[in-house]
Amino acid sequence: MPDSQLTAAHNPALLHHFAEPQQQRDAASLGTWVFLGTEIMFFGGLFCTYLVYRRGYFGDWGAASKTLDVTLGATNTAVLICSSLTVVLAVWAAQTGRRRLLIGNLLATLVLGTAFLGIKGIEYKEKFEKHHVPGASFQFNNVRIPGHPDQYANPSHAEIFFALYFVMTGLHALHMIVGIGIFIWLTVMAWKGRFTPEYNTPVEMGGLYWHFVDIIWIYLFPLLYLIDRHP
Amino acid sequence: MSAHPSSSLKLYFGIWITLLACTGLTVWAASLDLGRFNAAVALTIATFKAILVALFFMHLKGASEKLSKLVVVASLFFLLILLALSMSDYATRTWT
Amino acid sequence: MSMATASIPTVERENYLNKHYGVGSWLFTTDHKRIALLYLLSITFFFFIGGFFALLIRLELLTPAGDLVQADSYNKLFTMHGMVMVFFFLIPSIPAVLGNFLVPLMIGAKDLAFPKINLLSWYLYIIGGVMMLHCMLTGGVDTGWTFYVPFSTAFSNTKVVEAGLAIFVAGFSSILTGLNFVVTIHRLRAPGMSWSRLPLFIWAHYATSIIQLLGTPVIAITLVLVAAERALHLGIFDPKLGGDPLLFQHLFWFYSHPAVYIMILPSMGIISEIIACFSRKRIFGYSFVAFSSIAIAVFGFLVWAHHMFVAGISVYAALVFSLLSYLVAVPSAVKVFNWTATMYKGSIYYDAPMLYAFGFLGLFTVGGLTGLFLAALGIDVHVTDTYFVIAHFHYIMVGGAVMGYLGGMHFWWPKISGRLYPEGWAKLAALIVFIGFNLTFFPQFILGYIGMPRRYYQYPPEFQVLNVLSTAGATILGVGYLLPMVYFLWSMRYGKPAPDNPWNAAGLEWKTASPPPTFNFDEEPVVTWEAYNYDELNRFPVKEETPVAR
Amino acid sequence: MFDNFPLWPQRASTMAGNVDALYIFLLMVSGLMTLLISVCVVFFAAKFRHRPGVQAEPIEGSTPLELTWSIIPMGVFLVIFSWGAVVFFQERTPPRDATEVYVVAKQWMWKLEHAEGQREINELHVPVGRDVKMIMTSQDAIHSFYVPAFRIKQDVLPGRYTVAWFRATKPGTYHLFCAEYCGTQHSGMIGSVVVMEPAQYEVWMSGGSTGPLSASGEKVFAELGCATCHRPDGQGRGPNLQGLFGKTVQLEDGRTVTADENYIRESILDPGAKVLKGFKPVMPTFQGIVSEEQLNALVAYVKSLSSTRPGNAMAAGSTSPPAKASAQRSQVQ
Ligand code: HEA
Ligand code: HEA
Ligand code: HEC
Ligand code: CUA
Ligand SMILES: [Cu+2]
Repeated sequence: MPDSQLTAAHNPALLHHFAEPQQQRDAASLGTWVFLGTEIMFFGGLFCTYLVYRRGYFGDWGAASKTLDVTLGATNTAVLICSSLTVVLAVWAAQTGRRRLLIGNLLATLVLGTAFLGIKGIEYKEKFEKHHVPGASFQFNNVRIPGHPDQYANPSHAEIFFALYFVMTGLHALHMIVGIGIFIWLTVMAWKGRFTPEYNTPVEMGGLYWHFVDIIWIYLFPLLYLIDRHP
Repeated sequence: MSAHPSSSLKLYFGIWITLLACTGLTVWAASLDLGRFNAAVALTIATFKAILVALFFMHLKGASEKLSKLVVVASLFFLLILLALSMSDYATRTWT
Repeated sequence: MSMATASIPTVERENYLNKHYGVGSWLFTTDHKRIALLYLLSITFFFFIGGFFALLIRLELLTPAGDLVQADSYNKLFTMHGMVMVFFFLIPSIPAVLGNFLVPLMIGAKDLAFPKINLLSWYLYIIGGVMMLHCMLTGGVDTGWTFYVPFSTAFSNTKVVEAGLAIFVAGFSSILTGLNFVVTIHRLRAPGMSWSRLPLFIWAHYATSIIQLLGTPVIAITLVLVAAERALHLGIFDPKLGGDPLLFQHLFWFYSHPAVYIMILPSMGIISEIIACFSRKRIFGYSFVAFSSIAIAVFGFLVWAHHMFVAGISVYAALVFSLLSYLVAVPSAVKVFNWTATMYKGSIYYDAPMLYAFGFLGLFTVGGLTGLFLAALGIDVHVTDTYFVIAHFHYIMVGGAVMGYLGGMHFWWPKISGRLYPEGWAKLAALIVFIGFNLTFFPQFILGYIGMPRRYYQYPPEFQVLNVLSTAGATILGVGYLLPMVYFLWSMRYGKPAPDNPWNAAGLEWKTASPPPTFNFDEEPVVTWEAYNYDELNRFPVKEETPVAR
Repeated sequence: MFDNFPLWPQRASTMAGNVDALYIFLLMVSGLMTLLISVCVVFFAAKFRHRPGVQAEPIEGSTPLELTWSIIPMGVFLVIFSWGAVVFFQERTPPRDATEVYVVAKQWMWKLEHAEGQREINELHVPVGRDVKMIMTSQDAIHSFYVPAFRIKQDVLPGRYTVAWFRATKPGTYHLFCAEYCGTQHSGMIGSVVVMEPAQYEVWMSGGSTGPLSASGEKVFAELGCATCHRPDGQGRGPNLQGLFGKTVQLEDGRTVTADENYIRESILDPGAKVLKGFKPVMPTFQGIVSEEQLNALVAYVKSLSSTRPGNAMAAGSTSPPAKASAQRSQVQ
């Protein structure tokens, strides 16, 4: 990369086209936020789809939602919240130059992220076993609509719910996997001692991304699991 | 945005506890029959949690630049356009 | 006005073109100017592919019977013509080529904020493009560029998934370009380059980036849903399950209407630069022109369902979207009037870029005004999905956006290549394009109003005369487009070396060498003047050492 | 002279004039604007062309001017919008007593069935001067029913009904196009609308009918066992369907809906979606059991049960044909 050679004068991380480190940090921060903005719209298309059908097929969706395991869902929410804490601690550690604390928290985040995916995997497996995966083998007969004990959910509408369930949680999981990739890289960098109180933008930006994915889940959880829970 | 005072540690743990509590709260609230308010309650709690994460964990609160806030607000605004104008069709249709 | 010979030192200065040699120095470059050239090559390639499809379409339509190609092939032709032209030519064209090249130069930056992401976005474009080519070569796709479900998910037996994913990937290229521009414009302006001093080209690109950033993700996810539905039978839009095909259309147009402003806004930016320069005046009502760009970008998100008036949306929604469509036309009107007013009491030169700008003014106006026809509910019912719509958008996209693009290419060619193009040929080409264009697309307005539906490969005989005219025009137009390609290539070798500021134009990009050095400016510029300070430039016209092109 | 080179579409419905009027208005407005702008451009370009020694005059801009040319166009736009909306409302509001034609679109043909029972493919015969309402649905992809001479177009969707209407004013044969891209033979999915003098039309009408559509609907109604639950005396498990069509009905969940064609269709295919107040959701779904044609017949039959609608009463073969139709009939006899 001939053109973007680091001008290794005073700060090895300062790229040539920035005048000063602050400008570079601000650019990275703005870039990350703007990227998260596009992510909002990316999931926004799904939220719009969700809204349209939930409005149209509330009862059927309530029935379908009720088959999801709310304990696993809530556990996963808690797992993600904990990971958000470890992430923010990691950022704090990086900013205050505590290398071991940084590495510890990055590793904890990785563990929690993996745990989330594991639990998600269990849920997916259950869906396969119950034939709740949209497609030819989909079955959702004789499931009663919550609050209307004499009425059965329309399997077709429930199928749309599960389709959206898989797309939404699947895309979220994909974001988690990407996040884990980022955090592995951050851990390696932290291990090598690359981050200092002066230079820790990658940790901060990785953290922003992770929190964002967390926020998406904070919405997915009630939207998917808690549509019509009450007895 | 260099060294934070260690008081921010306390803040982080406080937010963390609140978030966990809210998760419990939303599960519990879902078990009540609030009619059409179930959705409203669930979304309000979710939004509250999201705001906590954004303000404190993502440091939107103390952000040196207003710009990050503007980006978030703008994105949400356009999301709102998507939802609201789509609904202007669905809510006024005579079918489904 | 003929170009005067420029006295130029025989030893070439070091610049971004000759600093490094070899394929690797291009494929791994992070220099925005080189990436712009990579884009230039690739989008030109796709333009001619798309143009080739267009010629086949026009040839088929020469006669009423479907004789040249099969029905299925014709359907693939217009589909791939639309997809290639929209996603692989026009959307990246101006932002990724001229924007990439000029945004840092115009604001006095050394590069875009994220040079590696800039390169990545070119690679994404290429990956998407290769997928699209592969899709076309191995069977193609026949859904129309609009991918309407349930045809695309359940009935088409062509490569819908691959085409969708190709556009998905190219979409991310577009998002990353927009992201780079936004951050660059916010963070890397040279000292003194305040927002009110930004060239209108920059404002236009800023507005474009907003759309790219907030619209493109929605089409991306929508195409994912279509692909998933087709491949995995998810059934999200499937009417058999109670899914709503109109939901797809809502999501599709939520992006694709604003996307038409991705295509026109950068072109409007170019026109602002050209008209100011060749009228030797500050643009009339700078701030109105600047803010109208932002207004178009924002209001552009409010009108999408005007593509769905007869699709089955509710009458009330139709009313709302019709009304909002008129709202977005106001800032466009403001721009047209301001450009015209800029010429008033100017000192107007008729160089090739200005000829293209004249063309733009006329054709965009006609295209935009016919947009008003379409936004009028009562008329749209009759003319939607007819050639009237085809004519409307070609007037804007070809007559407007492509004209602007060509104008910009001529205007900045000396800066990009360091060479002057042959002015006489350029004027001739502009004339041919203008004539060919109108001959091709004007008859289509009439065709549309008398009722010829679009996407027809055979048609009732009474439509033939107008179709013949249109086909004739398309061949002329094709020549008009081939010409610049030939003389641009020619000029790279034989063209006269360009001075730094051949037009005596305002703007930071003209203050550095032609072609610019790798880091754009030998010393960091400090801006102490307002944008379009032509009255100052006119007072000290042309220095001896830097003769003007004309 | 313009047979092979028409510049204006034929005008054969009451709607055509309205659309053309607005179109001409728009042509004038935009012609004027184009003229204004091109005259300005050409005039400025000529008058202010560069002359040695003459310099451009620096002009900043002018807020009053900007406001003028934002507000005046906005006003013009509002006029266009309102006019367009009025025409659109006419296009979208079928008269109450229109004759009904059920349209089923499929790749790549139009199947049309008159309420009186005549079936046609890719051809629609209608008399001059009568309101005709088309109730349309698709068996596969989206199609669009387009008759340029009538200036009407409406997409035809799978899974629901859409509606279009016209009143023909001039006898003749007019193009019927499919205007929404629907696959290979999209451009072959064409047909014609034959507009006839009422007398001729009656002659045409008298042949080839298998009985009114609602009568075949009645048969289906009996065959599928609908009648066991929906009994005219209201004693069945389901509601009495007499007089249902067009009424506002109360649903179990508190909503109210108007019982239009789409409602009846949905009630048959997805009875659970909108449960009538006071009833148990016991009605089985007939999705996959009834064909589109049977469904249309059922809908026509249920509609015919509401006596407030003369058009349908006639379709059902009842004793009160609409005045217009009987007048035409007596001409023939
Ligand atoms: C660059 C591309 C571009 C641009 C800028 C526009 C701009 C506009 N478009 Fe266009 N449009 C397309 C590309 C574009 N469009 C495409 C590709 C399609 C078809 C897609 C498909 O189906 O395949 C389409 C289709 C389309 C439709 C749907 C047609 C249909 O399928 O039924 C409509 C309907 O409202 C519409 C309206 C408008 C309007 C109101 C504007 C306005 O923004 C125009 C504003 C400009 C002006 C109005 C001119 C300047 C103004 C003046 C000179 C003021 C003076 C005027 C008066 C006082 C009257 N367009
Ligand atoms: C940026 C967008 C863009 C551009 C530039 C163009 C350019 C042209 N388009 Fe475009 N067109 C669309 C976007 C565009 N189009 C879209 C979105 C659709 C809708 C698709 C759909 O319905 O899904 C469409 C549909 C469309 C149709 C309607 C098809 C139908 O509905 O059945 C027609 C018909 O005339 C047409 C014609 C043309 C012509 C003649 C050009 C000319 O301007 C092209 C001129 C260029 C050339 C002629 C190239 C010259 C090159 C050579 C001569 C070299 C030969 C090539 C090789 C050796 C490789 N286009
Ligand atoms: C097992 C009994 C049963 C059968 C068989 C049955 N229905 Fe129903 N139908 C009901 C009940 C109960 C309701 C009211 C509850 C509801 O809306 O689901 C109903 C509602 C309806 C409605 C809406 C009525 C209103 O007033 O809103 C229509 C229309 C209808 N049925 C038509 C049919 C047709 C056509 C058939 C045959 C193809 C049929 N039904 C067969 C029991 C039945
Ligand atoms: Cu049916 Cu096109
Ligand atoms: Cu549009």
